[in-house]
Amino acid sequence: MTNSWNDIKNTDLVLVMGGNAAEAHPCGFKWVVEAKANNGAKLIVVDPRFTRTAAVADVYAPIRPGTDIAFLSGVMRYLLGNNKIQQEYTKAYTNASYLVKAGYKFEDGLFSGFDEGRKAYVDRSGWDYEFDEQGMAKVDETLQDPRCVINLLKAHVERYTPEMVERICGTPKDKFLKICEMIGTTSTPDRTMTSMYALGWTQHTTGAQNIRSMAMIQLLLGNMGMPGGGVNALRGHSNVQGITDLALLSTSTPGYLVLPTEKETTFADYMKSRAFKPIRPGQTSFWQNYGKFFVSQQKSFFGAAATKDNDWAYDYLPKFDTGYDTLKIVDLMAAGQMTGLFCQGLNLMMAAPDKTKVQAGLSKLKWLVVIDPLETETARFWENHGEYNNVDPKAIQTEVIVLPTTTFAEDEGSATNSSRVIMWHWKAAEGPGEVRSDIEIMSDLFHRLKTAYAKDGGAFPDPILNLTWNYSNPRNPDPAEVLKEINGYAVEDVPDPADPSKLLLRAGQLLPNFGVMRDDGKTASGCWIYTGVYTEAGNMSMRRDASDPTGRGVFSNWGFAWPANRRVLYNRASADPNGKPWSERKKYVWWNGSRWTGPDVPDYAPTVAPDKAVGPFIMNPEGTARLFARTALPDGPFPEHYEPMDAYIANPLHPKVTTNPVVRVFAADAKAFGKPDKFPIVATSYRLTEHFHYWTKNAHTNAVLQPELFVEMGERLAKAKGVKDGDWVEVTSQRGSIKAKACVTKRLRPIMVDGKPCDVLGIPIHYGFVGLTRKAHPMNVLTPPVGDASVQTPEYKAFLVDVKKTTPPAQSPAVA
Amino acid sequence: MSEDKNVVARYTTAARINHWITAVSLILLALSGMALFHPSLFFLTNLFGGGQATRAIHPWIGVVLAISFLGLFFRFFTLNFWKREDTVWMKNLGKVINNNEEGLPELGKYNAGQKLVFWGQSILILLLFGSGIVLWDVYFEDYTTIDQKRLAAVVHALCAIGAILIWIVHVYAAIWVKGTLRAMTRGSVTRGWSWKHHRKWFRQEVKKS
Amino acid sequence: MATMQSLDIRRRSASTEAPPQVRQSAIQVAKLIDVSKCIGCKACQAACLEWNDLKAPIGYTDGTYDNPTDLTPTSWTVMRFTEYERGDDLEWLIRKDGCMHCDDPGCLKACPAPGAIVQYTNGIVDFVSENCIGCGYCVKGCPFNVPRISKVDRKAYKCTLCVDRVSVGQAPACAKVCPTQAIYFGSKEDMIVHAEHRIADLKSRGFQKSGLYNPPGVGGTHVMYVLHHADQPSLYAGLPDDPRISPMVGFWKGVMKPLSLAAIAFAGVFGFLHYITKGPNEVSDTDERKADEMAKGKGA
Amino acid sequence: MAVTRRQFMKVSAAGLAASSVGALGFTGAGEALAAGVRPFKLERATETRNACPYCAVACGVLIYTMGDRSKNARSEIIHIEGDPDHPVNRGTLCPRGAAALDFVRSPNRLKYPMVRKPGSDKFERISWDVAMDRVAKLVKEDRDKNFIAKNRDGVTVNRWLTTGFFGTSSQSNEAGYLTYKLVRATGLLGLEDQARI
Repeated sequence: MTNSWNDIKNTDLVLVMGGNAAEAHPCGFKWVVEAKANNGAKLIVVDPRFTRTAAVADVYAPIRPGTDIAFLSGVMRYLLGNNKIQQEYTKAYTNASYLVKAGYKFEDGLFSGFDEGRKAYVDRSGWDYEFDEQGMAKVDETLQDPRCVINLLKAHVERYTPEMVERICGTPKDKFLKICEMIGTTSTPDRTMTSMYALGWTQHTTGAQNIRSMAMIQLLLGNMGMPGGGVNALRGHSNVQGITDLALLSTSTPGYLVLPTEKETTFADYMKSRAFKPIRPGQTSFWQNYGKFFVSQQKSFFGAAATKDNDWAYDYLPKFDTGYDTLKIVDLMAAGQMTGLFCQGLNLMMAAPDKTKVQAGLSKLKWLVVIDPLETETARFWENHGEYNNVDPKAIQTEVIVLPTTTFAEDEGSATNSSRVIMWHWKAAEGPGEVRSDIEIMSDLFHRLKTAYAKDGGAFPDPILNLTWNYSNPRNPDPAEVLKEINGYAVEDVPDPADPSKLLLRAGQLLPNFGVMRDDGKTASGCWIYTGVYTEAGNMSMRRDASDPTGRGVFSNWGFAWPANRRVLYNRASADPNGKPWSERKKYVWWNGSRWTGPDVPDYAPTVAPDKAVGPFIMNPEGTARLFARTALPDGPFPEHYEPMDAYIANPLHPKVTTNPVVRVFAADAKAFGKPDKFPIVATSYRLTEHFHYWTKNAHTNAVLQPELFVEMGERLAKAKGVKDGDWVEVTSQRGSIKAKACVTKRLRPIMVDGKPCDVLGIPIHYGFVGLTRKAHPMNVLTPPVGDASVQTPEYKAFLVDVKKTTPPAQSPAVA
Repeated sequence: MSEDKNVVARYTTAARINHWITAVSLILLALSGMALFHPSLFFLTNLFGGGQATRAIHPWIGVVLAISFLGLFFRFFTLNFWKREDTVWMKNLGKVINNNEEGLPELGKYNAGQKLVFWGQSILILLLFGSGIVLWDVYFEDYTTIDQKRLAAVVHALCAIGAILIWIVHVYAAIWVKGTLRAMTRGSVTRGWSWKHHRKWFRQEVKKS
Repeated sequence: MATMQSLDIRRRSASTEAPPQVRQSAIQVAKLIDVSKCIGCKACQAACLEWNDLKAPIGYTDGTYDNPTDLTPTSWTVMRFTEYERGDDLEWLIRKDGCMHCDDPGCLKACPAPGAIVQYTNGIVDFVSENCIGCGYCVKGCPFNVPRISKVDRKAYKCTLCVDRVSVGQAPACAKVCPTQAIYFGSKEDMIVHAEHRIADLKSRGFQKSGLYNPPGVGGTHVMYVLHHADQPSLYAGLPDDPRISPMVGFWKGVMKPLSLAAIAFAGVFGFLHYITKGPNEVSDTDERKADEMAKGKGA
Repeated sequence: MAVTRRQFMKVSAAGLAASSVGALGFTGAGEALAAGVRPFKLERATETRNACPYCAVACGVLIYTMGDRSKNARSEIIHIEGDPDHPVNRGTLCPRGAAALDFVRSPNRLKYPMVRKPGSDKFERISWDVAMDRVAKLVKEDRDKNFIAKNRDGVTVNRWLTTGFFGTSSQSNEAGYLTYKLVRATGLLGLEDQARI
């Protein structure tokens, strides 16, 4: 989230699209209801299903799954065509006026530089600005040049007329235009719209571009950095934000630093590609500090073993050739190229698409370690559960070791919520039986490995032998000590850069902020964006001051928000280029003549005057936000509508390039995709408010509230198939089939797509063959093993199926 | 006719047992029913082991009553068909109440009052049984709607009050008309009693012997 | 004054003695359920189950979102989902069902067990399980079809408005938990004022018939609804348009009770008076003689 | 019949004069006009501040435990409800959070380390020591065998691709950080969590 849960109450318009906030995040959604009740805000829901969010919406519009970019591009076309944009903001704070290289073009569904053989944009040199001799991007302040970003954008979205939107998305034109009009009202400086999305946007082969589309709309409307504005990802797990920050991701390291690739053979090479020189005069380009963050991190990991001489233990880090994301790991497993796997609180059998492939992959492992507080399908993948999991245990040679863990109530530590607020929780009781915390388990494994490598040697033992683990109780470290390490400390005395005769920090002192970090090994910090969470003043994540003096929903002394305790990102943009609030109503951060002030921590150098013309988007070398993404994403600098891989129709915009051309399809999955002749129904998966992923099927009350798998279908489809409420149906995709009970509803109406009615089927994800709920076929039997072109999030939200009436499943042996 | 020359046999042992089962059931039903009908009588539930037990036992006693009464019904219904003399008797009810039975027609085994008690109780017990089943949630909750149950409750209560009133008349008559009680305690009545109250029946009995 | 008394009682089922009336609760409490804010998430159901230590059985789906499908002895509140087509637009009306805590409670009126149902002076109607005899009369008395008799212990159960929480100054579990303030708890007076604001907001959004559901037929309720279509309560999964205690129950538990006892008493008194005034109907010696004659004459 | 009649008289009397009922000895200590409200179950429970384990709203919760944390009283979690001070949830919870107690006390909680041997159709309980020894052995075996120090071009890459690690997004930052440190130190690249699935 760029803004915070509490900030939503400041909004005038909420667009819930690509998510179902009321069901998935009811307690965060309360701030939408507050905005409606106390701020006169309106709520728009755009969703294939009439959801529980739609139940309290002012306007609901249906959309065919997987067509969000068409809808949002249509919105952009409307805003640009009807001058419903915040002109001054767009001009000053985005790259609207930047000139793009002549090499950039978009034709027949492809951007320039596409290599047909490698299915990639190999030559992306055209996706950039024109630069002058000083390396500064050229701009046209008059916005007249046809090569400036805003004009290229206008040309790009021109094709997305309301008629085209209706044809692709199935959204009735009048509904679409009404929504456009409502969105357009927030282009004035005194009104903001907030966007709330979740997996409905990410779980597509165009996932990242869906979100970009909304970011662009918010920039055009001037809603970024504003109270009640922003693009807000409603994240799924209690600490998925923290675990992302701390980089449990294939090619990342904590704080959004990136692991070296194998092409970056030396530390110098690595740093060269991270120079981040400003490309507009006077800009901050905050990533210039990359080296400080990286070196401090290496010091934190490897202590004294990371020295200037060994390039801060650069070689201790693995160098990647390609990303090893979930889909890739599963593919390697299924190809028999993996030996072992750890599943720590992640139920892979349910969570990864194409259950059959996951099952086959797990069966080919030599060993599997499951670390979890609950029984999972993953730990029991080898067990026969009748037709729900029809396997022969004797044929599966995988050794499975299960390690039971504590739950939230049984350990302490901090977690980071979707608003980036790091908050501490305390332990209430011991867990049952012999459960251990993840900290204790990882420490135990570390010590056993370290001992073994010290004793017997082995492959490259250095990083393991030199890994810092100097906690008071190394067998079960105190989380507070670990948080101190994440925050960072002075390794040795740090002199004051302003006056070298003075000391800025004594050795051992906790770092007060990331501004003091050094690239000379004098400071250590596990994750630079967390610096400030545990200072000499104490553990900031424990703060519980619930005061909000301005009533803006800024609880500055509750926990600690990264970065630098900032609650709304890019908040400098809430003031105009002269530092004055855009409007009194949306006053948030402003220049008081000598410094930036307001209820929040300014996302800006606090004393840099507005006349210095430093852009508000300080992380970018331009200082502005990007309507044109340059080369940041692999599938284009502007978003473009592509059909899901199970394509329901040929892309009306460019039938030769129907799907995202740069999607990665594994050789093994070449035949994994369905066609509408055989599978004429569009399916989407989703979560029910009564359940959390695959956990709460083990919780009695939640099992009571939604006891059994069902699929939702509209009345037209049900009639055609002779299905009534509660009948058993079989749903089949190219990947496999499941049985479920039917829920026939008015909330899923057929929509007119490309001139013909399209039925949509909805399938909740929560049910499996382990749990207190009724046994069910895991629905990921149906979903395609393909991911977003940018980040490989699986395409769970749009795929093709067929459905027919069937008999109940055979009763299976009762296990677990 | 009885061994004893001075008495007339009126009820067989089986009939008497049947009657007393019915009588005891009815009394227990009245007590338990009234306990649940009016708060000031709730204390009567103590006779049955408390409120829950009273609620649980009451319908079972009802079943006993229904079966038992069915026995009585088949035993006696032919004797209770309405006759012309019954109408005459009814017209002279005032005299009867005033202890003056002179000039009334000769009666068979039962007079009109007794017949009315018989048919009244027959109908009421049928209704009570039917409505009681509707109210017997333990087994029959799912078979009727709440509105049907409400109607059943009213019917049940009204019939029960009716049955109790008839029962009071029945009991009072037995107390008031001396010599009646022995018919149900000993099975026989005196010749004089028979002659006075059921002369036609007495005549038949005499003929039979 | 009882020492165990934690809340003062206004009415008590099947009682011939009136509870002490001098102390009055400072406030009449009420729960306001704003259907227009309800997202049907069932947090209230979960909180109710958790707080009240209820282990409802795990059922099956019947192809709707209603689960459990009805109120049960172990589910004191359920969400009822209705898909309503209003012109071209669809509305998903989601109503939290449960005890309405009527000011004139039909259950209490119908209950034959002394003290099994009580109404506290703050308006909460509660079932006191120890006194409950499981007769099911409360089911018949209730105009909203709320109480349920347990098959396990044959006792009646329903929402207590978390009287155990309210009595120590806490809000009911469902009200506290509700993520969107669709359930709001406080004094009835304040809830009515709050409802007026909500109704004004709904009218501004095109719901001209929105209004407060506080049915006068049962003396008003301590659980009230804000409805977008207050002119048609029955749209909301059969919420009664004009609930009142059934006239049958009114008759049964009203005039019938004293009249019946009077009739019985009258019968008794009449018999007694008849006996002492008219004396017994005895068989005279003459009768005996005539009978003997007849016997001898073999019915002559 | 006489008995019945007496009984009947009593009935009448009771109907006419209910207040004399007590004197007949049928009721106990009179009508208890104070209905005992169910005792507030948290009265002496210990309160601990925690956060809901589910979605990333991360609502504040209050966990109530039986036992006062004295040495000989094992704390048992008896109730969980929203933390009214928490700025985001202000005491509210969703149906998952409101039933978090049933997650903590789920009959499907794993309680002991277990192993399922190749080809077996069941889990067997093992000790932590045996389990962790085995895990460490398997890890070292595979890492030593398949660790890639240099790629085909002779560039130092120090990576290990034959074992994967799916971490959880539900652990604390501290646990996640230690997990990251250890896993990365082994050179493992197949490290993921729920963030992008």
